Amino acid sequence: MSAMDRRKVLKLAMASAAGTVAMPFVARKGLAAEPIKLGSLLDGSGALGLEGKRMIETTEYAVEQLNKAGGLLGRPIQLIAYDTQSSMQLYTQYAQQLALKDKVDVIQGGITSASREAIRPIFDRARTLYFYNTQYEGGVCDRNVFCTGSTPAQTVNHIVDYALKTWGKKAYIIAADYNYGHITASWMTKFMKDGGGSVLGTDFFPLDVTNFSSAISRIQQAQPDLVLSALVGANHSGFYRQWDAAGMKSKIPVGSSVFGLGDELTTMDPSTTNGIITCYGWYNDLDTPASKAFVAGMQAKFGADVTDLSELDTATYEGILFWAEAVKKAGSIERDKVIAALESGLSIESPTGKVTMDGATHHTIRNTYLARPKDRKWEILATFPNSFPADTGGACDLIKNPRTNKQFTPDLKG
Amino acid sequence: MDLAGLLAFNVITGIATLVLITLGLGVIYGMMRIINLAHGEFMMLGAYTAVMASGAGVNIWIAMLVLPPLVVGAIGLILERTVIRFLYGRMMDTMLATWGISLGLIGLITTLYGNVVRGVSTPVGSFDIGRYGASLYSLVIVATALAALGAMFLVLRFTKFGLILRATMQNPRMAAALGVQPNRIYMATFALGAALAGLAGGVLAPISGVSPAMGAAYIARAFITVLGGGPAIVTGTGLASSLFGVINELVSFKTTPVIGDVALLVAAILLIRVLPQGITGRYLRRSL
Amino acid sequence: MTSAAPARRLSAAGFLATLALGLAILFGAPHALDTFGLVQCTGFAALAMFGLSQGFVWGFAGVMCFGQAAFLGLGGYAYAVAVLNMGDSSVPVLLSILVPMLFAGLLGYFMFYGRISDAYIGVITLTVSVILFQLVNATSGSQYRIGVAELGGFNGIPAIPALNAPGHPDEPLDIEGIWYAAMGALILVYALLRGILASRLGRVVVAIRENETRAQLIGYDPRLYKLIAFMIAAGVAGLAGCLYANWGGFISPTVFALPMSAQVIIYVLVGGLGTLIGPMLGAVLIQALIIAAGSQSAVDSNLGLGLVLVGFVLLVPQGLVPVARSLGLRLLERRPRRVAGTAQDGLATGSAR
Amino acid sequence: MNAPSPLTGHHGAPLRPLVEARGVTMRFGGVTAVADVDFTLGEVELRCLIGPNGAGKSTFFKILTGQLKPTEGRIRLRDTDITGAEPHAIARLGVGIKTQVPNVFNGLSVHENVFVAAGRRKSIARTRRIVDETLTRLNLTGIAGRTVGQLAHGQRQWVEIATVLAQEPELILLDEPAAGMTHEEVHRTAELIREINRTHALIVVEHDMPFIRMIAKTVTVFNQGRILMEDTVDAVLADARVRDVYLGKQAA
Repeated sequence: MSAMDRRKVLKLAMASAAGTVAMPFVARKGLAAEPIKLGSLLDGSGALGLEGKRMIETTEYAVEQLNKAGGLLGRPIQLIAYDTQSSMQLYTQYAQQLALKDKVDVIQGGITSASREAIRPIFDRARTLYFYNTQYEGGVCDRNVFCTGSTPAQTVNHIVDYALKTWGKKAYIIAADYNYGHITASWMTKFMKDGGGSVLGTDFFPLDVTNFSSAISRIQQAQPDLVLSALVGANHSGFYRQWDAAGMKSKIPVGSSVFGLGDELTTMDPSTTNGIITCYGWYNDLDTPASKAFVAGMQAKFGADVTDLSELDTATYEGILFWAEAVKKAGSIERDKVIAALESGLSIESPTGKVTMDGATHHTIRNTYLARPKDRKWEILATFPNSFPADTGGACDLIKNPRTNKQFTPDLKG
Repeated sequence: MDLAGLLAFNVITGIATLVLITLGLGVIYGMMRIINLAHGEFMMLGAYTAVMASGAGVNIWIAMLVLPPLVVGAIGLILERTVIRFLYGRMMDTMLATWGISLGLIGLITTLYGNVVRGVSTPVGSFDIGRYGASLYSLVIVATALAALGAMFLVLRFTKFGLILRATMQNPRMAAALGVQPNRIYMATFALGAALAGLAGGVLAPISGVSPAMGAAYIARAFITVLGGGPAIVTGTGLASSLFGVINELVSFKTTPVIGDVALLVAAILLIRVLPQGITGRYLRRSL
Repeated sequence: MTSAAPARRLSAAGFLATLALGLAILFGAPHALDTFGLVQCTGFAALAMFGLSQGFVWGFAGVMCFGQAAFLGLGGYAYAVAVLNMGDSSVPVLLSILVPMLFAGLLGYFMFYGRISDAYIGVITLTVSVILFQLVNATSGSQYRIGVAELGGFNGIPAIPALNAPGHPDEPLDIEGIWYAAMGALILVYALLRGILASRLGRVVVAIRENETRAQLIGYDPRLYKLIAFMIAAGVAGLAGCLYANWGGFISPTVFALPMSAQVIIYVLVGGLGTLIGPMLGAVLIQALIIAAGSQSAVDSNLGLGLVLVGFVLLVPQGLVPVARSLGLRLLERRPRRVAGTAQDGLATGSAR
Repeated sequence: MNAPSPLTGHHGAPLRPLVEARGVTMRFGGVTAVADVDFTLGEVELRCLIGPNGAGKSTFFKILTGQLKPTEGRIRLRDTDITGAEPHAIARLGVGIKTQVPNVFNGLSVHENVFVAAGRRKSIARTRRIVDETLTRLNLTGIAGRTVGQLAHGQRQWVEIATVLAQEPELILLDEPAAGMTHEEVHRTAELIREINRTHALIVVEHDMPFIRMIAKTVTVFNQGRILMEDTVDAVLADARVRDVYLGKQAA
């Protein structure tokens, strides 16, 4: 029984909707005009609840900012958000509701790659513009979809380079058993091989597995120099606890493409989290003016305990900003005009610095940073300005052939 | 050689975990013939008690070993008095009612504490078998399982309550004729079963993600082990858990935990097909 | 005339009334509801058929199957994999019926010919559905594919091509078309099951539920009849799985999971054991309850479901439809007596179970 | 001491036995319910079994119908060995039984009970004819529509007898058919049994001595799982040992 599904638990069909969060209209400009509808699909609870809750708050914060600045084209923005509770069934159910019933103008959402792949076809058919704002395994090439999250070519490669330089040549990969885990594991293997290293073994775990004793034994048996982890969700956080409990922290170092995106730093004790190498587009403790302003704004609205923001939140924020800029540039909310504006090489100033939308791949060129937890704070080790999403860029060019609708994955044979 | 040591250690821990998961159900189903589909949720309540108590600063050991059995035992008592009591003898309806209770408990905990996964870290460190690290906490699980099994045996075998309990289960009318209050015994037995489930939940909390829906992962495994074990609670649970525990751990190590679980379930179904009354239905029939 | 006549007349009338109601919904819904409402009702129709399958195997054949979701899942996945490979949806629909029936045949033979008692059948079917769930949930690697279709494990299979009129695969049905297919199939299956129950096979299956020993002693092999009933129900659940896959154009391992099996049992218990209309009404009622409970996030919908189940087991064990039917019967009897004005009032004894 | 089984029927012609049991034994754990019983029944013969409670009569019936598999011994129905066969297979060979505790379809109507019994492998028309004949013969037509679960005990006995007859069996086993019946119904049952015996073989288990006297020709006495004696009804009823067995004193 996978935790995700159990999380959805027994309410298979239409579970709780966060309800239509009618934003307070700013009376200043008498924005009585008919509102522009922005749909949001995020997991407010369940295995992805930790990450999802913050992303929902960021979405509300971003829409509030836009409405304070007078909305778009003189019209207020109405946020229609549904809590999908980490359940695939609810993603499809609410995707149809947003597209067919609420008839929203744009959709921001989807956390796991599985949920993205479930709703992407629905929005293609309903011709509703869709922003996927989560770091993921890369490769999605769909004219109707824009991805603001970082991809392996911008992050995982830096983790692997660091590992090869400082830890050793032999790696053991453990990943979540769904499309994100599998494709990220392939990228990890590719980067290890390119860097002259080797992968001793790869294990995949369904999202509801909580007992990793057999996995830890198998890793120890293989005696790797380092472990690369693409485990996802709260149940898998059990691995890091058990890894520490088995005294392995000091013996074999760990690098992860997902660790730290939720509230791991606050809920786990430092002995478990210290030293795990990660690489994201943004960290809570990045000290640039824009980053500090964003954190302060969120804390003002949602309380001072908001200290575990992550790249998922800034990507969500950027998704809405990019859409707003494109609407302003296109002067309309009509889908094809907005897409044209987005493909014209739009750039925005975001908490993570300057971010540019690459027209061909619909992905973002952004700064990425290498960091590791040190006593519940992120210690930034290196910065990689303007990394290009090479993994998607290599094969996908939506300007030349806009009708492609596919996800490219690394071919390991090469 | 170290690897063999580590594997053996994992197998013993696996068996102990299965004993803990199954014992409470063994009492309720084995003795009272009540198919308690809320067994997983009783464990979940035990885990929540442990997490909440340790969160509130209670000593970790009390929070895990003492509070869960008491709290869940009390809840079991209430549920027996309000729902189960009316359904004795109606096997089908008790199955449905306990499934209803299971859904209700999941809903209640989700409403109260939110559908979020919590955890508590293991209170003890690790030790080495050769060059392999292993968690000391597994020893705690093994110790608790042995203690629970032993206590159950002593209670049933040597105490007056144990004797009355066994007599009432076999022939309630005769027990009543001898002045025993059958429904009081039923109440105590159901609460005892619930308490054991709570204990299992509390002890397993640190090594599993604690969430409202964690119970579902245990229900199929617990049931099939009790059926495989047969009517004798202590011996049956012990034997079945050992057999299935070994299969589960070895297959998990060789392949993946998923295939390990599936192997356990398939082995159990085959065993029931060969021994419809379970292991102690056929062998060791006199044992407890 | 003996008091049996009203019972038989009532059930015949019940059958025609249900058919009429079904046809009315079939043609009325597209005009009465917006697209989203229609999509919602297609889901109801699929789950109502799933309720029918449980109502038949548990209510009529007396087989305590606690893992009916296994067949729903097998049907849905068989359809999804087949249609992705073949394009034309006609054969996949057949497969969505035959694959679960085959699986039920194997599982049924293993259980019924294995001297396994009723309670154990409940636990074994529950365990089998958990096994299927765990296996399908772990097939997200790209190597797990059948032909072109990737099983997708936890991610499920997205973008499943919709049903299409037999023969021209390139014109998939639109939302209204899928509604007509789903509701039409539900009415057909209801009539089919009703026919089976009126046939000799159906009477023997029900007789075996009533008293297996007597059925054996008059020459019927209960194991064989239970197996047949088990397979028929699996086929119906498979077709429901196919419609369920068409409803959202998506299917994921959750269709195999425990919640699905739990809900279908609640449909039948609330609706009424030993009736066909009951499970269908139960399905719509419970789904509506889940939606209502789902739209507010104060109370988790499981709490409601749990209370409904416990409540019905304690207070209304035989379910709504039988209660309504016996009320209907009692009214039927009392009415002529008042008209005829005969003296014996207390002798109105005949009432259907 | 086993009485010699009568090899020639009362009609003088050498009869091929309908039922032949040799050395049938049934052990439940330590208890031996039936011990080394040899039993033979001719075609169209009526045999009564009597004996105190727990003497093994019902267990022997359960072995005959396949509900229990004998620990030792063999049973033949004409030239088929039915030892350990499935109950439904034995039923199909033409063995019908009315069990001690009525086994009827409580949820179905009287008509449906008889219809299910009559309908196996026969055309609808023939089945309806059998049902109507049987209901009239046992004058159950009046309550044909009633649900069997709500009938009085005596009526349910009749429904069960009707079900067995509708099966068109060749050997009919009746386990205490007269139990719970009114005096008038007992007479009707005896009359029915004599009428059936014109064409079918019967084995009847009963305690009601007047009832035995009305129908019996040969009587077999069971005691503690063994056959005590087997003789004509007059000889058996006059025998001192039978009286002692019933009064609880152990036989020689």
